[in-house]
Amino acid sequence: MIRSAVVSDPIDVVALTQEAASPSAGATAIFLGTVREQNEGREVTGIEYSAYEEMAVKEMRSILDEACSKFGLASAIAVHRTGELAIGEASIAVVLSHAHRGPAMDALRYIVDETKSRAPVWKLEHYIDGSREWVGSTGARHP
Amino acid sequence: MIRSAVVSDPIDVVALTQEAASPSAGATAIFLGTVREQNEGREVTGIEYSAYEEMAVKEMRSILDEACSKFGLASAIAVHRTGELAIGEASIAVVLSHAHRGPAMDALRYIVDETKSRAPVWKLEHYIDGSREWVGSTGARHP
Amino acid sequence: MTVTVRLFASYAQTLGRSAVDIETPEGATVEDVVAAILAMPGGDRLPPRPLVAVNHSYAARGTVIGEGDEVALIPPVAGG
Amino acid sequence: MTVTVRLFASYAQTLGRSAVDIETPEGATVEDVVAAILAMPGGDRLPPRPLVAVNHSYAARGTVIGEGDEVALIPPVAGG
Repeated sequence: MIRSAVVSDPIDVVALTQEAASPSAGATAIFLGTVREQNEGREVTGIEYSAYEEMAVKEMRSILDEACSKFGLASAIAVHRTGELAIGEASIAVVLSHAHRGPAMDALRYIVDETKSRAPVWKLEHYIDGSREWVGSTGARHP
Repeated sequence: MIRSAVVSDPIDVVALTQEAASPSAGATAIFLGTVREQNEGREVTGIEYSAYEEMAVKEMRSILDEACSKFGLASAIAVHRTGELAIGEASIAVVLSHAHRGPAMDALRYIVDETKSRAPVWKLEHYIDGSREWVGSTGARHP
Repeated sequence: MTVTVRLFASYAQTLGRSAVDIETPEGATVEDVVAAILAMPGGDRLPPRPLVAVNHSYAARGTVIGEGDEVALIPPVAGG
Repeated sequence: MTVTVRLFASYAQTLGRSAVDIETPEGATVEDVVAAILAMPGGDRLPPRPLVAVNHSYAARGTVIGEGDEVALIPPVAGG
């Protein structure tokens, strides 16, 4: 099972974990990105995520395929959520399974890092003083 | 929240994830060890886990404390299950949260690897031909 | 030909819209499309070399745009 | 003094029990306790240098065992 998605509803980690389960897997590794109450010293009240959905799904799928060929995964699922998220809510979930723990955790890192730097998703942070700001990396690695 | 446990009931990953949640955390990393249908070429029907419980709890707690001081975790929970497990069931869960994703995944690997090599837990694999065998590492790193 | 360029996040906010139509000659490249957008009113508030996607993949600056291609400017990403 | 040594997993199976009582002089070390167990009937089927825990922590071979300490032989671990 290899699947990427952009969703607007809360991410159901249990369902994803069941979806990624495999009798050949000895290891399941999961990453959840959650909204923090603070960023670079400013108090955050929530984050509005937006995405170029078709491209985000495609780019995340490419990353999962890359991870499968690098690490030999039994399954890999990446889901990014968009919309208004409150503190503690999950914006991204990566769930994968592998026969062995080492490559499972290697693959988790690969998928999370690549998704953060390549998936066309943006966040508008809302601060306690009512201001809002786009947060972003330079994305300098791309052509 | 720092907690280690040895349990006989199935591991509830959702409850552990909620327990590890923190408003200061931007990343939650989870590892589940699951029973594989095969090990070293032999078809496995299930695994019976046993533990030196008091010591396993203490050793896992030491490992979590080490990870907290190395990586600065918001929370960390490690639970090992004992008893008869079927294919696909989780024998171990490590759930932790951290402000940032990099150290969250570093800490996950540290805790999982150390638990595997130090926690006094044993597995008796059951094979399809009815035979059983103790599976183990040499544990050569200990005094 | 007319190329529709999709805009997102801070770029959409900067230009006050989620897409712009650009008139380009046949054989126009990503570079040409970017230059046309930067020359629009407000375009000077975009970075000089924004990332561009063509048909949902990151595209090099020399990539030739064809009729019907989906082009988008991609602000610095911040997923996860 | 009497030291009770707990046995687990393959070691418990090898010796057919989950604990053995060993008589040792005051000042006996982990090494001495291990030697006593290896000298028991069936002890030759244990590895020559098994890991030992004292009071729920791995212990070096020179560690002195005190009255009431909980001692255990630890087979190769295989958690997770």
